[in-house]
Amino acid sequence: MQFRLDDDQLAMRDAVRAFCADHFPLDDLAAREGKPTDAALWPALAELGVLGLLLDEGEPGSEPGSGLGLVEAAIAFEQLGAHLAGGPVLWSTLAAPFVDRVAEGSVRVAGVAIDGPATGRATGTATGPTTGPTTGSLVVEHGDECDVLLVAYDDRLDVCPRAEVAASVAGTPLDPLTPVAVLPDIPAATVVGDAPEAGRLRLRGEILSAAALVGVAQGALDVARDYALEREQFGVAIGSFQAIKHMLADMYVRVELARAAAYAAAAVATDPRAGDPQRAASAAKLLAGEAGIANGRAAVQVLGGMGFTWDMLPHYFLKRAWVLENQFGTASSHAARLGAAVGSEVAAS
Amino acid sequence: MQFRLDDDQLAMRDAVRAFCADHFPLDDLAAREGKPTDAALWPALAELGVLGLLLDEGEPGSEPGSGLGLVEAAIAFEQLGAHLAGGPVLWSTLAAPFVDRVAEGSVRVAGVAIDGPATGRATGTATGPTTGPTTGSLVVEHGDECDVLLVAYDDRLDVCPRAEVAASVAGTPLDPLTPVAVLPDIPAATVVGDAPEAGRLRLRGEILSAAALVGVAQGALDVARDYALEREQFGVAIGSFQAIKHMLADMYVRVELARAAAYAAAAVATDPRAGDPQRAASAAKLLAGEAGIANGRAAVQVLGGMGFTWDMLPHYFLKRAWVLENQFGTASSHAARLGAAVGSEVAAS
Amino acid sequence: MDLTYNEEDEAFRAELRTWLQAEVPAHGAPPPPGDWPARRAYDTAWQRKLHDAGYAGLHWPAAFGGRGAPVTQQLVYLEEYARAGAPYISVNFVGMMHAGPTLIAEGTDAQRAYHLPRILSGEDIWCQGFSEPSAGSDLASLRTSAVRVGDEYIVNGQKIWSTRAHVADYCELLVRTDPDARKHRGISWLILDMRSPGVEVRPMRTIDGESHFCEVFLTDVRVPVANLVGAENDGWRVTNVTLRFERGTAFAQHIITLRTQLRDLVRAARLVPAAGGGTAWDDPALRAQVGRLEASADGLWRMTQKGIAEAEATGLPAPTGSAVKLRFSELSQELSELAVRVLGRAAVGGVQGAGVDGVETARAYLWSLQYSIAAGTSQIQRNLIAERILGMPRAA
Amino acid sequence: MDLTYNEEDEAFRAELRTWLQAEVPAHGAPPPPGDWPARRAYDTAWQRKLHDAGYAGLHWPAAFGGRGAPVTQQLVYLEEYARAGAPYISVNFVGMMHAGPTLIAEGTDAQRAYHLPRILSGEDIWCQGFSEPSAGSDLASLRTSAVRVGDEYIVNGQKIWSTRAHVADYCELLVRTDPDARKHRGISWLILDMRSPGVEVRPMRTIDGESHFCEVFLTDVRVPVANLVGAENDGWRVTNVTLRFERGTAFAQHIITLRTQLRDLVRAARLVPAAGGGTAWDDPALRAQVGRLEASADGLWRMTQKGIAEAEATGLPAPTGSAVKLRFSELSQELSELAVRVLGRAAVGGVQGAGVDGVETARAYLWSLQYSIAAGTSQIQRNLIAERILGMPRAA
Repeated sequence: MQFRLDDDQLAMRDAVRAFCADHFPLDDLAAREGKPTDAALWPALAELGVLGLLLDEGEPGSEPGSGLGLVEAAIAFEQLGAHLAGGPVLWSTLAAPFVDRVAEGSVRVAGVAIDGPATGRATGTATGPTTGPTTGSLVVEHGDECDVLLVAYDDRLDVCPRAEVAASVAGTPLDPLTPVAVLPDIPAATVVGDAPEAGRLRLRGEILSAAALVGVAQGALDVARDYALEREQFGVAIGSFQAIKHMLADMYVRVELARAAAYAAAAVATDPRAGDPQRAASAAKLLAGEAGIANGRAAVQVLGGMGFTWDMLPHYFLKRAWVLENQFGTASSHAARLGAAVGSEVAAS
Repeated sequence: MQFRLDDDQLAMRDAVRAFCADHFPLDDLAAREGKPTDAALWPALAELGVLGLLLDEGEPGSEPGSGLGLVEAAIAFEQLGAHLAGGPVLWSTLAAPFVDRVAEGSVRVAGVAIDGPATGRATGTATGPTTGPTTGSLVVEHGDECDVLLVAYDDRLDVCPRAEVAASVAGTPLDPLTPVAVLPDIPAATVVGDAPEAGRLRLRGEILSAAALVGVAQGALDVARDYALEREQFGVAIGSFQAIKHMLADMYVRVELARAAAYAAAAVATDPRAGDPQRAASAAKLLAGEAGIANGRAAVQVLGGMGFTWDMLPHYFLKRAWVLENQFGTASSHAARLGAAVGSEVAAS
Repeated sequence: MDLTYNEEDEAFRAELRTWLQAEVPAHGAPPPPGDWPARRAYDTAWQRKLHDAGYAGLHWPAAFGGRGAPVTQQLVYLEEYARAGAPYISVNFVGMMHAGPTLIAEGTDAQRAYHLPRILSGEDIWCQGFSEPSAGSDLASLRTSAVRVGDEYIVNGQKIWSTRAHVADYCELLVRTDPDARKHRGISWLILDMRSPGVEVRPMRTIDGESHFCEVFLTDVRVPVANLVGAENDGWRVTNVTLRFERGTAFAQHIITLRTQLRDLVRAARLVPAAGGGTAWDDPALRAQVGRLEASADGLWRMTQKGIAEAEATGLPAPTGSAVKLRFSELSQELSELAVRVLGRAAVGGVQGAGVDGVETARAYLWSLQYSIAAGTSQIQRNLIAERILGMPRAA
Repeated sequence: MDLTYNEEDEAFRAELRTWLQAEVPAHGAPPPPGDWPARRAYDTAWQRKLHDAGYAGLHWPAAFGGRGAPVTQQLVYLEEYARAGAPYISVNFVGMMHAGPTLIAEGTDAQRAYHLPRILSGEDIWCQGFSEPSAGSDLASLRTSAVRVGDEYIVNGQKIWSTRAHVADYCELLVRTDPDARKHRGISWLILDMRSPGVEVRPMRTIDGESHFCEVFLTDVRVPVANLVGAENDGWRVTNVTLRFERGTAFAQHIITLRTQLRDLVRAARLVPAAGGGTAWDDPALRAQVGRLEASADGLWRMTQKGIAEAEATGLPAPTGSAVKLRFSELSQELSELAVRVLGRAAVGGVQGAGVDGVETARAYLWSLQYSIAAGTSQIQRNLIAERILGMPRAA
């Protein structure tokens, strides 16, 4: 058993961190608002090795990838989360094993998961207005800055070129750094993955969105901590006050708990002898979602009035946390899944 | 509209408070543990006027009572709660309109509410092991220190003399000041109230148990506050620390919220033009239950190690709060009732 | 104890309801967010209508142009106002709720005679100039200076969090008139004409993307000494009149709004499809959570009624003001976060339609975050409760 | 990163599991609560069996009689121990987890040679003499005095919260040896023989009705200077070796127990009838809450694995110890409160039977309340995290 990152992994973390500091600096977020990611970024991301991390090296017909795997991807997405990186990087990375030329950065993939089976839905034709998640519209993050759209059902993966997807209507996304497309219906598509592959993609999506949320939660903590040391009220740094200390301490506990769970989930998914991948992923996503939102929220509060302004960082972290919370299962849905699993375990014992 | 207590009510509050300080002193709780209340207390309680508060004066065939009503009863039970008063006072007060000689203190009534209709249950014969609340046994607070047992179904009130009830088995009650009897089955009984009367008794029980919980929550706050002013650590009173201040402040908010709701519920039940009695009672019981338990809990924490000892007061408040929380509907059941009511209101609008 | 309204109150209710039923729809829809001149016009026109109909300043004494209505009618007013969906008090808030009452309590006859009618009729809009960049929770450390020269003060400094200052005519301005005095002393309360030379207003963008608040820069601004409210260097006391007022009855309308918001949430939940079929409202956990929120909202409303009744009897705001503010803030945030969770991707994506409004749900959530910060953070409120009500020592 | 166990670990697991399967049932049921002599006999006999089988002091270095097992085998041990329902470490806790490791780190050869084998074999039971009535969270303000006279210290004072002192042979005792030194200086760490004249032990009754803890009164107690651990006046540092140890791995077993407790709750919920028919487990809100608790317990277990791995690599306890302790306390309290709610009147009335144990459920709830108090309150833990890990200034 080895829970610590090894030297290669630490090197990779540092490389991704440096890349993010370069391409996604936190001191100029306003410039990134509402804009698609620079297309030139994609070859750089490919070179960094992020996009190909989930390719199983040597698998027949697969594209060349770094072959490092899920733990390394978690490392990368934690950093991308902490820097509020833009663009459909997560779905592209998840899609790389199924869609040509993604790992090399030539094709960008946006995606959406639809709960339930695809069974009964036609392929190759648009299936009409979705009855899915909420209001009869399909919200796709980065849906207007991709080349291919991937739809992940419980039992199937569909893709279609973005050009063939119906025009999106304007959404007003919560997160100014995550543009969304709102599609009137589920597009016509080609099947690229079967049920086990869909399950695997969704599991990886849960783990990597959890990792990104860990980064978001850590980023919010960092901002709050820095401010608490700097800002004075009543003649002392506000970090001297117990109420502020305790908020920060709770932020720390949340992020450490979520981080341990997220990396464990990545390791377990890589080798199921270490645990149940589904349960580990649910625990990670649930804890990371809570950490991201609660820490974003706490950062706003620690910064007080300044935390309520657009110019300061907390709201960006909070908003990104909500975006990730609503991908790959909410805390509620994972709680239900875990509760059912414990119930089955008890019933069987 | 008049939300404040009038002079008569304030006088009554002071009288009950003085009575409690006399008969239920908080500085000698250990002497009361596990013991039935002194029988001599009952004529005194009758004289104080508590037992007869719910008699509707002038109602044909009713016994003489003070006729003050539900708000006054709430005032009395808040004080009884704050002093952790013993004995089946609540059920006796609730039963007085239905059972002879209760208001004059000659007959003590213990009681239990069983959710669901009595329909289909025989009267006048024991109905066998109850399938009710939890484990096939009927837990009755003060069941071994009463003359009469009252069972309140949703649609009927049954009573039977205690002597005719099957022997109880030993329970180990959470609250050392509230002895319980555990009955193997629901006893044979005589009907003394119909569905509207059962509904009224239960509504009053919700409101008065809420009032008692307000007293418990206030008592816990008082103990914690006194300790915070007195106990020193790091050279200052622990009440100087923000963490302690904030716990106390939250205790205060909870008790004030619950108190306003409890008195409003009593007033609304007295005159339904001021609101929906059921909803007001549910809100009161829910908030008071939360306040009682959370404040008992917080008092333990504020007192730290000392709060964990039997010798200090916090645990008595916490345990009494749990007893009351489990009478006349838990917070969960009232939350469900209120949620359903809001849902119906919206559906109808 | 009697929580019913008397006949006179019910008559007032009937009359007001009839009036609102006609006037609210006639006033039309509010302008789009961000168009502050239009907002001002919309709000002041509505205030004018209230004024002409005799409903402005219900709680102000009749001697100062208000209606001097009993406290019960103020509650009836708020209830009916919410039921009718009448326009939020908005730009008239500071004038009606802070500045006006402060002038009534502490102003000179001349100040009252000039300003009170103009506030009541919606002619003048007021803003607040209290907080400064380095004086937030620690308001008494404010540094904006006012130096008396003849019959004028020369004011220099910077204010922040001035709500709707970009459309205000006057500002209730706190300044330091004695730089040598200890913090709470040496502060004065001035009426600032926002059109004075040297006043520069810069809107601040907040996390909901809007600009309710402004920074106000003051450079050699001349304020007549006649605009001093209360005695020189006694502004802290004058301010506390306002603050106490703010923490008392001011949340009544918010609490009523909370109940409306909770019902909107239920309405949306009944439309949002659930993963396993049916709608979100079929989830017993959601229903129970709505029940809990309803109970707290109900309790808060009862606390407000009780607090107002106590204020009526004693002439002072009830001490429970901080408690109401604190619990309201939490509740508002719990509720609006729950709404975001119920709407899920529709809220995150800002989707509108089919009876569900993701944009408004997200906006209400973000807006709610300021309740635990503005007008004394929740941390400060807890300190106040512990120290002023429970008697804990001041500092550690 | 690889969270699987290697072949050697799995072989250890198989061997241990076989041993436990035979020995745990053979050891019989524990004595009834409150019978402390019987408890001591039961626990020490079990410790003797562990010792004879080579399972005592798995984490102690082989040089000091332990097994010196790799950290992975310690986790395997805890997992299998919980699975087998083996006796809680109980009276052996302080010796095995605090005093022994402290002597290994700081004791003299003679101290180690005498005490370590006796701790390992269950021959001697230790208790802790740290807290005092006026030195709880502020431990460094302790006042129990030790005055050196020749080759003895004369000790006077009072200790509190000494777990199981009524059955202990030795006590790890903190005393003030320099009354003039500043708080943290001037403290020494002594080995106290509990049979020394002048030692009086009084059990304390706690809110669960039991007496795990004692007060210890010390009147002119003579302790040989040879029993000093570490240098004179250097006891605070020696103590912190123990405290850090306590806040690191010590919660591993608690967390495993938490998972067992959660499953017991589910088992009970499947038996408790619900008001509307069916059982409590049919309530989706309860299932979701169980799911949330499971996630947190899982996360805590992963944090523990991670912390142990870091300690293994660096030789120092991981800094996340306070975080584990804090979250564990909350979680344990949430879980045991939920259990009381699920059992409802059966828990309040203390009803046992039909697979549901109201007495044990209530007892576990009350016991859980000490987790946020003992060994540093949750408030103190948060201060520590903010100051030591996040670098906040020490005081306001």
